Amino acid sequence: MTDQKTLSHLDLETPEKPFLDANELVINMGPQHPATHGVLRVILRLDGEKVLGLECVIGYLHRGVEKIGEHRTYTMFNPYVDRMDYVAAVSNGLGYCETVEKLLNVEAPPRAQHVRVILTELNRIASHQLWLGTHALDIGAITPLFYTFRDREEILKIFEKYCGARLTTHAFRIGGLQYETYAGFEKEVKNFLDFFRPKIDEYEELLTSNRIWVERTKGVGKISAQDCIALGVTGPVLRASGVKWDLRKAQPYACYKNFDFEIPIGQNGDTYDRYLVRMVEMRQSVRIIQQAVDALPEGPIMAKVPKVMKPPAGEVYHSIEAPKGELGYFIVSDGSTQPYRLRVRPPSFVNLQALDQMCRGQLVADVIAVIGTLDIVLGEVDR
Amino acid sequence: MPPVTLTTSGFSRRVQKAKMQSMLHITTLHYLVLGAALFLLGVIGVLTRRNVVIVLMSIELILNAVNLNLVAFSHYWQSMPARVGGGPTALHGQIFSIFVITDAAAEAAVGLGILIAFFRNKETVNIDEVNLLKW
Amino acid sequence: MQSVIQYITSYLGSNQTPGAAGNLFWVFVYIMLVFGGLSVAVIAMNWLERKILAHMQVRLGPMRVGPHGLLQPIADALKLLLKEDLIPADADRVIFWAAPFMVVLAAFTVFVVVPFGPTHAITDMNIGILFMLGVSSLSVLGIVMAGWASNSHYPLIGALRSSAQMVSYEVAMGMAVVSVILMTSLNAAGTGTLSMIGIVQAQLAQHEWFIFKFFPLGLIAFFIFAVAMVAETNRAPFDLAEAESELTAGFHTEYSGFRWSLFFLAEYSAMIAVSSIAVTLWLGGWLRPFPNMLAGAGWEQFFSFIPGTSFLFLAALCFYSTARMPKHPYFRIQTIGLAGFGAVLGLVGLILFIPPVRAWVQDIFWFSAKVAGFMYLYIWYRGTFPRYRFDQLMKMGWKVLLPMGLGILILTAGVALYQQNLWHP
Amino acid sequence: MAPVATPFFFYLLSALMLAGGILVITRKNPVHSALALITTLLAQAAIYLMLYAPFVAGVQIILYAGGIMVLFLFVIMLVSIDRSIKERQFNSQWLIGVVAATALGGLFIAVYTKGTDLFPGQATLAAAEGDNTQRLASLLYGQYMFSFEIASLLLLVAIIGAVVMAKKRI
Repeated sequence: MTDQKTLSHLDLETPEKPFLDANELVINMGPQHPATHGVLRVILRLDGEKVLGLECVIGYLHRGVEKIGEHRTYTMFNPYVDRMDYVAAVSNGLGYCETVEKLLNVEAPPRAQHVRVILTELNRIASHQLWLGTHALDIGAITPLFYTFRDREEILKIFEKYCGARLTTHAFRIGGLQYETYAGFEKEVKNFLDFFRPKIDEYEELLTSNRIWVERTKGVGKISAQDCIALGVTGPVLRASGVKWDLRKAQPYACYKNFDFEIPIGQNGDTYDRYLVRMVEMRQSVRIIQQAVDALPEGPIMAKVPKVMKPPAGEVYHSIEAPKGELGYFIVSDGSTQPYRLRVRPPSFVNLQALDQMCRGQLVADVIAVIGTLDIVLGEVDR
Repeated sequence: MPPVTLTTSGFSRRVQKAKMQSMLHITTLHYLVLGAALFLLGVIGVLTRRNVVIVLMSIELILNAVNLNLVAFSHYWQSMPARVGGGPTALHGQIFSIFVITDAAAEAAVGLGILIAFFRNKETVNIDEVNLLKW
Repeated sequence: MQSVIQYITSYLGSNQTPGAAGNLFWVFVYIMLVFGGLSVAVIAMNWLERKILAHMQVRLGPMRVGPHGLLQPIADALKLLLKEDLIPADADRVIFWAAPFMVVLAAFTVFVVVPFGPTHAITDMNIGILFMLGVSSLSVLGIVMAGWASNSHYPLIGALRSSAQMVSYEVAMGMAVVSVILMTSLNAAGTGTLSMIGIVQAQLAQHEWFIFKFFPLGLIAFFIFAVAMVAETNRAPFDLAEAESELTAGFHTEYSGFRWSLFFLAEYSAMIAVSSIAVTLWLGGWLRPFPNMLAGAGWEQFFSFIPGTSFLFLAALCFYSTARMPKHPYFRIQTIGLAGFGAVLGLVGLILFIPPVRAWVQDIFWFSAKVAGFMYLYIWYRGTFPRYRFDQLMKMGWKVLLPMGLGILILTAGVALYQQNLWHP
Repeated sequence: MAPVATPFFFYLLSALMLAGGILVITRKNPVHSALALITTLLAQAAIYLMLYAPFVAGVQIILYAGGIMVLFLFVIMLVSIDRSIKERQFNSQWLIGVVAATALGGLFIAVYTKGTDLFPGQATLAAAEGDNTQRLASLLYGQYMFSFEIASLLLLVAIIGAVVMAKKRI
């Protein structure tokens, strides 16, 4: 098939001649390992410390989210999507709600869309903060973790005040929002932005020009734009390889086309570039939120949707730019209250398959750095 | 440090008579016997073991036995009068033992390097298998 | 009985170390004192590291066990001693059992020659610094044994990394040390010394700490040693052997309870040991700041008050925290405990003002203060730096520090020859 | 410092050394052999101290126990030893080897008993150990300068040889 053809140049199966045949070491990294970000199990084939190849074993956190979706009504399934990428629950909800809206052919009112953008971008910042903290921890810098968690708390406070939950927010409804923003929401978001801008500089001060950090990340886990596209890698990983592809610009959803922001891209496609891309993305998110809060319109927050949703028979695919990459939902409706088939295209799952390609020929320590830089969430990989 | 006194000229036969006393009086001969025993252990190891690593270790034993003799003799010479070449500066044995240690380091490095190359090609560490000049 | 007392008191007048005087009783007393002090230092270091690191990372650190978590190390020690002592089924039991003791032995034996003062060392060896480097290099054997005996992949990789790292950095370390030994030979006789006490006395005689000698040669040598000693003790940013995010815990992954705590003890005492080498070689050992420049009875008086004052300062800090404790009855015991701790510190400070004690404790105080500075550096590194990768570490050791060390050695020798007027081209 | 209980320490250390030596040549597992050898080397360093050779003792610890033996352990871990442990440990000529060694031992015994007259009966105290290192240094860099340079050349050759041997292909 065409896929085979595109993948053939990757040459994933070619075995390398090991240095000491008898000394080839097979190491099980995980599922209980401090640096695999959950229950990922990586089987490493090592020559000394050099990685000859690796294989990911996933499924330790499989809960059958897609199957559950086929047995719930459209509304009832909405909270489940929060449990996939639990550090970016708002994005998951946005993707799902927009997909069903597309199926129902309704559109959320402008105010709802603005609030959605604000919360989603806040969540992007929170997700990137968590990534930064854990990634730095993997590479050995323990302090950034505490800084980012301290600042992430402010975002979670806003979520908590808005919808009562911090992690699995369930913030959006099909057709708009359930809750009007609380009094002082705009002020608090603006306060957060003012508070957060210098904090990014603080993180960068600790890492960006740190000699050891640069040595540990530059040239590590390189992946070319061609390989990225062939493997279906999206999000910051793709952009760091130099492909200017962001669904917020490429296929604008919500009200992103109203806002002015840049898409950062890297050049080398290494861990350092991915780090820089995500740092700039945080700054751009701040910019988007600022514009969205300033232009927050008055009006209704819920479009007219029937109480019992029976979308017309047909299928729809809609994807958004989640913090980790393209998050797509594919829903087949047979006209009943429940989807006939529901399929999620999670960014972490697709990005994870680039791990082998990125780690070949590197050292064990680099595998850790690369797993960190892919920013995977096992809840989303396994679903 | 108590003053050093030379009670005998070095070629004494008196002590030898009292066997028990000689056991409790540590002389150069004691060190030499210890060195000889260690040397024999090393020789047996080299001649009988099949594992190259252990053969190399036995060679280290032999070198150490030699070193022990050298240092013991150096100690002995230090107590000799200066007119026969002794005296406190007669440290030639110790110097020689330092050279022997240097030599041992070089031998271990090269020997283990050869061992690695051998193991990579034959996947064994048995010395019996080393029966070709080139493999 | 009389002779026993006489044997004990005969040492008091001498100005030698007990080892050199050959007085077994005092040797034993000094061993007890040094190792007791070392254990207390390790416990204090454990608490301080957690608190300082916590404050660097905008959190509080241990707060529950005792006021400000002061009793936390004791609670931890109790927990470790009561934990089940696991030995993996396929482990080599004898070596697994012996490895932690080997490491502890190497880390503790080093302190035999550490000079806390001109007479306050267990013994002074003619080959002091060589002995310290040699014995501390034995700890690598224990680490290799632990990694191999666990019969597991992570410890094995950790042990291989650690041994390669320690052996490579020892070379650069040796170069830096030799340049100091060259500096000690700048006297009338032209003979240097390897003795730890001799090195400090050479600094006193030359009116200069060796870190400032032949500026910037001494400083660069010190820098090389300061980097190598962090690598030698497997601490961040060179903690590859126990990199918790890569190898879970490196060579001691399979260890638990008491044996694990032995590794912990050895790591911290090794840190103190290499810091005391650095202090002795470059920072003037027990000498107070400016012993020559600010000499005279007045200055002597002034500097002799500093130990007591610093203890009083700590006591004041304790009382300040006591005043800030919550007034709720729930905290009453903690408040009283903190006040008591402050009172003890204050009492120690006052005792240090008594004239004979004041004169007696000077050397030990300055030595410990300098070592404590290094300990703070260790914690600071850990809070700031990411971890090096193994090949980068090796590259740094062999391609940066070793050539630098060689260059410094040659330059130092050249300058020393020039100063001694031995240079006749 | 005057030596304390010299005979006791001599016999203790000799016993340690001989036990270590026997273990070296009899253990199946090379790691155990290496550890036994380390015991022997450390005991020997202590014996050097008894012989008033502190510098040689220091070199023995730092180079042998800290350097060479770590190299040995490193290599043992690099080559897999699981299979060699299960194999026969002694080669087919072991009997001849033992006989030859016994003959050599007999020779030693003969020499040491017949030639006792040649050896000093009394252990004597050497001069102050205090300047042992300085004296060694002036000998090493004076009279033995040429040998010293040759030794460093030997080390250089050994390093290059070891690197070439351990390279990927020969």
